[in-house]
Amino acid sequence: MIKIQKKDFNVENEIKTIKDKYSSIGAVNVFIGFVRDYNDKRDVKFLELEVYEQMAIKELSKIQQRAIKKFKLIDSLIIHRYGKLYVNDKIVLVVCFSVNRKNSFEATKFIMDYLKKDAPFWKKETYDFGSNWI
Amino acid sequence: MIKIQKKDFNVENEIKTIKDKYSSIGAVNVFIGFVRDYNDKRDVKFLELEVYEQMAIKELSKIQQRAIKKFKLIDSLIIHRYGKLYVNDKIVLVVCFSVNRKNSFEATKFIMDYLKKDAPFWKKETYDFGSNWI
Amino acid sequence: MKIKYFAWIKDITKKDVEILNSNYPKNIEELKKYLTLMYPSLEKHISKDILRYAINMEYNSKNPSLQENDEIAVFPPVSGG
Amino acid sequence: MKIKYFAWIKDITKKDVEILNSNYPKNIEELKKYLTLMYPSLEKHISKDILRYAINMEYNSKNPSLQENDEIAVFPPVSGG
Repeated sequence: MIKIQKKDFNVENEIKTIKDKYSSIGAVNVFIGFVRDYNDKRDVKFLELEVYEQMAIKELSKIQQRAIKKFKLIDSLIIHRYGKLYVNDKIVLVVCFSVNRKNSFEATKFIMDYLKKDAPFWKKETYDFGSNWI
Repeated sequence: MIKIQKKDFNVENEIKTIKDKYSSIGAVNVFIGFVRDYNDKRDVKFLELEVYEQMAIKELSKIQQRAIKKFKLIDSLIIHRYGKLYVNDKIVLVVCFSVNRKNSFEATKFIMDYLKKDAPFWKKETYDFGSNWI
Repeated sequence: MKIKYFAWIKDITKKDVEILNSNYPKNIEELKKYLTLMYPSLEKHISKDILRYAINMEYNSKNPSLQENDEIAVFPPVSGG
Repeated sequence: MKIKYFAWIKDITKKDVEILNSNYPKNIEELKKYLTLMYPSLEKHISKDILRYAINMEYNSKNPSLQENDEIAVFPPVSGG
């Protein structure tokens, strides 16, 4: 499942919704990205996250399907937020559900690596003085 | 932080408690182990998880401190349950908090690998007929 | 043809989207010429090959022919996650 | 000396813990002899080197001398997580 949304998400609830469907899941690996206070030597006040939404859904689905096949996942969830996000806000959630732990780790890493490379999202950081597309 | 407990845990709340302390955290990797319905070709009904509690705390602290140092973590949390656990119940939670994502992934994997090898926990599986220490 | 602009490209073009009718670029090379002509500040980024081009929401590194009803997107390297 | 047993070792010894006073094993090799004598079913596991021994909650692969107030633990390979 792919979700592109403005609103926050609850990690426990998001995992539970999928986990409840499959008793065969033994391992779940999760990555959560947060807005941090300090990047590239500057204090960040907030981010504006822009997305090319239809293409993001298409790209993330493609990456997720490759991960599911390559690492024999039972299921996977990607949530990526957009809009104005403050320090300590969550940005992204990737969850990979599998029978054994090794595959869940490798799949989450695989998805994050391709997401960073190909998913059409852009961050604009605002500092005390000025702002910058990163 | 290390917790050895009978009761379940809420992943969102456990992460939030630590995350709220540090605005420098950008990446959180999480592993959750669940009791699955099928292991070693047999249908599992429930597990009994035994622990040598004082040694488990000592070993897990040692593993966690090594991970924090090796992967420059901001913080880390390990929760391991014991007692009677049913299919779909959570068994273990490992969370690694860092500035960048690569370290959080590697640290969680490192902790899980050593936990599986050294932490004094033992599982007894009960099937429709009989049971087995694994 | 619809052309969409994202992130700081949009700050240069001063628009999110534009529609071209009969006189649309017939391939990516022609698109680059069009962008250079219309938005001179984009030239250095185009010549350094920094921009990415998506055709109907798919990346494309070749120089395929473009159709009148295509949706083209022009954007800088992505930075999500 | 306190000796603790875990998992299926406990099913063989029929106890979680035992206390030895004056006549306690002075090192891990003596402990193995003691276990073999008291619990003959453990012999094959000891000879195959399957069991693990912790001294005061630390793994120990050498054969250090044991003290009267030590807590020893005898257990099979772990299977948590």
